[in-house]
Amino acid sequence: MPAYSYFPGCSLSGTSKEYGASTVEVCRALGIELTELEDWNCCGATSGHSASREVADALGARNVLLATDMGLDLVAPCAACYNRTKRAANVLAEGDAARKQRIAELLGRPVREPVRVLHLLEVFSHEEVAERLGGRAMQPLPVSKVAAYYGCLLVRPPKETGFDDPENPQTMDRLLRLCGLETCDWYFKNECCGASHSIPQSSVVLTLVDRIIRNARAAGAEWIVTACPLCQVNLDTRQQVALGEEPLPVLYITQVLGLALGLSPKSLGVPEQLMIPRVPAGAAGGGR
Amino acid sequence: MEAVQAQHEDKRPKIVAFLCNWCSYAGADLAGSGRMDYPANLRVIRVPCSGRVDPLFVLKALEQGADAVLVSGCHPGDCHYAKGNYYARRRLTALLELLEFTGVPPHKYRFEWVSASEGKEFAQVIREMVEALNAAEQKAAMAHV
Amino acid sequence: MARIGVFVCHCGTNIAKNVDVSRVVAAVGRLPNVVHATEYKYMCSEPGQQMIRQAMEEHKLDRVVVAACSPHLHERTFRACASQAGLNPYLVEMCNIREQCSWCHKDPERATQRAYEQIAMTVAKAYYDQPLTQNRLPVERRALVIGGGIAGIQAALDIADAGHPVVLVERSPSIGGRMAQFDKTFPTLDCSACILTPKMVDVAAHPNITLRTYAEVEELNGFVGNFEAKIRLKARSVRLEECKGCGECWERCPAKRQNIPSEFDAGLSTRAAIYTPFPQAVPNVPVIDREHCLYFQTGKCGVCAKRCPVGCIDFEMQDEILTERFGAVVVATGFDVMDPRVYGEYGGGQYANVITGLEFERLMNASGPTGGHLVRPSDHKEPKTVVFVQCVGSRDQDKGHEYCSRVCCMYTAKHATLLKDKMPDAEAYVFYIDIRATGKNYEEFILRAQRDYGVRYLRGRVSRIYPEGDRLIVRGADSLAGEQIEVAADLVVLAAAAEPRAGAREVAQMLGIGQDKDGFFSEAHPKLRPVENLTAGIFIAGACQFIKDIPDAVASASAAAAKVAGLLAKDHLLSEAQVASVDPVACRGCLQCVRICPFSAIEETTWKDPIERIEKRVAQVNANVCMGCGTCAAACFSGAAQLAGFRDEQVFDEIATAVFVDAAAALAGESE
Amino acid sequence: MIRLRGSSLPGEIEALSGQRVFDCNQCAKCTAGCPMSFAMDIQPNQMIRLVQLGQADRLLRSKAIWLCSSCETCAARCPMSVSVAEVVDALRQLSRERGMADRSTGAPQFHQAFLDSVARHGRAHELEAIGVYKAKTRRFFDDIGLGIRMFRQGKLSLLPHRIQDRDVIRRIIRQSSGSSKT
Ligand SMILES: Cc1cc2nc3c(=O)[nH]c(=O)nc-3n(C[C@H](O)[C@H](O)[C@H](O)COP(=O)(O)OP(=O)(O)OC[C@H]3O[C@@H](n4cnc5c(N)ncnc54)[C@H](O)[C@@H]3O)c2cc1C
Ligand SMILES: Cc1cc2nc3c(=O)[nH]c(=O)nc-3n(C[C@H](O)[C@H](O)[C@H](O)COP(=O)(O)OP(=O)(O)OC[C@H]3O[C@@H](n4cnc5c(N)ncnc54)[C@H](O)[C@@H]3O)c2cc1C
Ligand code: SF4
Ligand code: SF4
Ligand code: SF4
Ligand code: SF4
Ligand code: SF4
Ligand code: SF4
Ligand code: SF4
Ligand code: SF4
Repeated sequence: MPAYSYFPGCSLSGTSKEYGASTVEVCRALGIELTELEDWNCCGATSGHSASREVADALGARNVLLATDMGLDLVAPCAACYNRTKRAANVLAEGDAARKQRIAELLGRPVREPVRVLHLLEVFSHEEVAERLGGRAMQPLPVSKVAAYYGCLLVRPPKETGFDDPENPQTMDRLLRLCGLETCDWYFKNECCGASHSIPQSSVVLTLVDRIIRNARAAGAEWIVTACPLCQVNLDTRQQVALGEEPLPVLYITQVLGLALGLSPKSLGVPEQLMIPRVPAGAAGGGR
Repeated sequence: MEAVQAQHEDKRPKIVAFLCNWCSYAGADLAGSGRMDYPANLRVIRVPCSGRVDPLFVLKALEQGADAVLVSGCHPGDCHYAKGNYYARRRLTALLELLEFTGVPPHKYRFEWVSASEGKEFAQVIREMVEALNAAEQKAAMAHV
Repeated sequence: MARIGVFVCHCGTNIAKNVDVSRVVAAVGRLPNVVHATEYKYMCSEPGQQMIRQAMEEHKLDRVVVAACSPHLHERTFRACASQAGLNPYLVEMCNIREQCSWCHKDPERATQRAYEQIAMTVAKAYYDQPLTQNRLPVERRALVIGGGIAGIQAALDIADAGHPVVLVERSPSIGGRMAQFDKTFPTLDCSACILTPKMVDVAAHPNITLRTYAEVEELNGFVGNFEAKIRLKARSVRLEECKGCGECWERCPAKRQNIPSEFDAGLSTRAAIYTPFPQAVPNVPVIDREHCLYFQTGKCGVCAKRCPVGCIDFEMQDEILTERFGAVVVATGFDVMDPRVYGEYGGGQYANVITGLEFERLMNASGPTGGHLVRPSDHKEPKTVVFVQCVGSRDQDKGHEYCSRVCCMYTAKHATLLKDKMPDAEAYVFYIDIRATGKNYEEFILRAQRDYGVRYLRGRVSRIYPEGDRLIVRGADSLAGEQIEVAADLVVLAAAAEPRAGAREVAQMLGIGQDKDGFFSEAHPKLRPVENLTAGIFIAGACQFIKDIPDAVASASAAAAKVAGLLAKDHLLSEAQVASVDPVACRGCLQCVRICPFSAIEETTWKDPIERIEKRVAQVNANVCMGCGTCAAACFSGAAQLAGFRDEQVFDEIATAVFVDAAAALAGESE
Repeated sequence: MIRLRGSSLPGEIEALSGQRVFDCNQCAKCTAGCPMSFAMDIQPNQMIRLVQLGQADRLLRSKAIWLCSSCETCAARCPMSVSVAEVVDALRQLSRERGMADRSTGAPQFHQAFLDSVARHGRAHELEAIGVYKAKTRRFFDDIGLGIRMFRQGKLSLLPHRIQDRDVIRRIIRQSSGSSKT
């Protein structure tokens, strides 16, 4: 089974603990070996590249080089970490000499041809893993239709991340279908939710979140599923709910996979109330 | 000092120039029609295309004692023969590297694209080459004084 | 020993003012091989030329050097002059002592010295000159036109009218090209069929035109005046001469049920396996598409053959190859429309109601799939709001083409105008970056669309299209207002870029013509030879050279036809005389020259050494194709490839003379 | 009115961002797809235009450069392969270096607080970053309910995670972002 070096990133040990926990649980269940990078640092996120390209390059490159020293391809579950880290790896792989030189200076170490940087979703799509997933008997889930939300940083800019079709990605949809779920055809799966502004510009963000939630609802989604802690927190906490309306739950792909694999909701950090089967009005046999 | 000047007068530098028929030769004609004055150190050899210029021509001229060699053709993309100057460029770039490598000083050769409308530019190229040659010669002469 | 005569001109005072001609003549007279040197006031004048001819006779000259103005001015004059006196014109050389001497050097002494040296160089060169002849090439006085769009049609008609036989080869079952697909044409909005169909009929009826549809040129050999083409006539399965075009066959063809998409209707309708692309097809004779025909696939059917009143259906028909000779070729293979599916942000082909301009043409066409009734493909409802998006795939170096497609601003305005004309209540919005309307009455046409028809123009691109309910949300921007714009549309029309025909590369290779960076066929010169190709005898017309609208396509076709008619009017052609040749003895067969000749004039061949009796690989120049650039000669390490008039020894002697001759001494009377 | 004179801005931005700003033909597709366009005082296509015109002051003092969410929609769809997002990053850098950053958006302070926290610990300590940010902007009571909820869920940890190699991280952030004035 494949082995990777693992870069959890800051969110997974803080605001998105449950993503971290469920990632570890699911990978264990699927026999994916993750070795956490020793002494990894923050990728800098938006603040890093807003400061300068050098800061973004160097912060990202340090983690890539740690992984390279280990000789293991690097996997990041956070879309933002993935984006920044992959771009730093791209610079190490094919950037111009001056830029690489500057990284070496700032890090105080020589740079080298990097290992590959992958997002967790790409690991799950790995042939062996997908096979194993496909071969497992899946537990029924309390909902039948979900919306896969990819957000920005997995798919953009396509020339840097090279992740799936940037305008209509399917990687997560395929995984969800393996879990016996129907996925919606919807058109906001790659629209920005404004997560990087969640704190300073919360009012602006509300508008963006609102549009995404409404579109998912209109497409018949019972859950939104994401693979990014920034998206999850943002969509979850900035969701405005009309009187008498249930909020649309926003789960991590690892939580859904974990539930389908029969792992305990608790170990995946899934709130209890989500597991109570609900029968959609007027539909027979909706809750399985 | 005067002696140096006089000596220099007599041994004027000679520049052998290969001009392609369609662009650079016509550019040189235009410099004349426009009555632009430039030093008479030039000896022009007309070739159909800069693609005709064998690197051996350049080497031979330098070896036999030409003070400098100019090769001039149509601008890239303007070649009368479609791609001749493109081959010339490839070939002459290699030659340039060779000359540089063998230590031939850079004022002794020049490759320039001159179009049929660039009479002024043509005259300027010749002026610059002669100036560079004179400067080099003067420097050498001073070193001997 | 050569007997060279040198004639130095004063050009009034133009030369004589700065060059001391008499001293030069005296010094030149002492040069080896010079048996006569003289001067005259105006060498190009009749008495001047007379003087040269006389001297040639008197001194038995076998080389003539005229030191005067630029050869660009009078080389022809003096060659003709010598030729009249019986000397081969290529034994005449000019030395430029005006433009490149007396006019550009103020110092008379220096100018005089330079004049002397340049003449000495020319004398050295002339020594090696050899008599050259131009080959007289016969001309096959027939033309081949490839592609039967409006450009090919026009070219064929013009050449045929000039009296030359023409073979028009069209790949599809009918001529007509793109124009046949249109409803109306900008800027006049006249009916496309009304102006095209008569021309198509003329082609069929013209006594000088042989029409070959459902055919392709497979091979072209030879050179200007003498091409040989292999034309494949694809098996039509219907005997062309007998068919009445009655349509009994396709009415009953059961393969219709397979929903074969009609190419002509851009996939918006279906056709039978036996079909003509459109009702006005020329020739109006169907073909059987064997891939879909039940008879060919399963061996069972033959309904068409049973229905055909004249019994002209022939399932046994085979492809046929014709080999024919031509003097000139016109290529008019047209263009394709880009597949906009690369634009995921516009749905990537997922939304039925996002269509291309070409599809819109069919939907508006009275003989189109909807009989000219504009409806949305998804539900056949009339659209109330239509959004047009310009520059899709054009001006886009990321996913499309860097160039502007030239016709889409205009056809979008046409589409919007026609829409408003048909359905005044519908709303039409056009997203554009700039409007490029540079033809006659074009800007007026755009203005009319906005002012008289109420089409709303929004300056910006669209970033996203997505469905909401049964409508499409189009999110764009208006950069003039500095804001985003959202429109809920029923139908979106993408002005998809025009691009080179699929297969243009193979056509280019087959014909030996060049393609530009975008894949269109290259012209010989972008301004001065726009319909010629660098390969002599091949001409390009219409949108295969670059995207053209109909007026431009027709203009270029007529221009190409004029060139062809001019060429075919001659009873022979003269080849270039100063061409390359390869000495087979010296040639090492490295084929470097073959690879670099810009005109593919050199071929590999085997040669038997008559003395050593061995066979070896050598290069051989086709003197009729060579243009005389000399690139091969410069590349040949063995000195085997040489260019007449610019042979290695000539250039080497010019160099040596330039370096070693001491003008000051020579002019002072010291002999070399 | 814009008075044109030679400006070093286009060159500076091209060097910092690696983008060819003169490739932009002002098609405004970036603006068309920008999620933050509605809140911006200068639209994305106008930002590129103003860079072309060398209007440093207007750009560096704008709110728009701090409102961009770095979603890269513009970059992904630009027909001329220009990334407004990267140009915005370069503008932010200049804006902070020159002390011109618009603080009313809160973004400069937020980024600073975040990076300070990373510089200190090697990783982001969210509670600290948010706390410092709130102190700087005096927006103590925005989102207070949310904060309490997250804290209760154990999602905001009190103590930072520190890494061994903090010096390198500090050096990267301090040295290459220059002396920041926010
Ligand atoms: C949507 C749209 C609307 C337009 N509207 C207008 C308008 O209103 N007014 C206007 O002036 N212009 C208009 N144009 C432009 C117009 O289409 C062109 O000017 C015109 O079609 C060019 O003619 P052509 O003969 O060069 O090429 P085509 O029309 O493309 O004809 C080429 C022909 O060559 C044939 N062919 C291709 N390859 C081979 C081969 N290897 N061997 C044999 N045959 C071959 C093809 O089958 C075809 O019949 C429009 C274009 C588009 C896309
Ligand atoms: C400022 C400018 C810049 C341009 N730059 C470019 C460029 O870079 N590239 C490009 O492709 N195009 C360029 N053009 C366009 C170009 O000038 C035209 O395409 C071209 O000159 C048209 O040639 P013509 O022979 O049709 O007309 P003209 O050049 O106008 O020639 C007409 C000739 O007819 C003569 N004449 C007029 N009336 C009579 C009469 N009754 N009897 C006898 N003789 C007469 C005139 O004296 C004149 O010599 C430019 C145009 C302008 C104004
Ligand atoms: S030959 Fe040339 S140089 Fe002599 S008179 Fe004629 S134009 Fe003048
Ligand atoms: S039925 Fe026969 S004659 Fe009539 S169109 Fe068909 S093939 Fe031609
Ligand atoms: S034989 Fe083929 S073409 Fe003829 S009717 Fe049957 S399916 Fe159609
Ligand atoms: S013609 Fe108009 S629509 Fe077409 S590419 Fe050019 S500018 Fe765009
Ligand atoms: S380059 Fe010279 S030696 Fe080589 S094949 Fe051509 S002619 Fe012969
Ligand atoms: S002279 Fe030029 S065109 Fe002629 S054979 Fe040589 S390379 Fe080809
Ligand atoms: S999308 Fe690109 S080309 Fe268009 S305005 Fe924006 S930056 Fe410029
Ligand atoms: S990266 Fe910034 S400018 Fe670009 S689309 Fe996103 S928010 Fe707008």
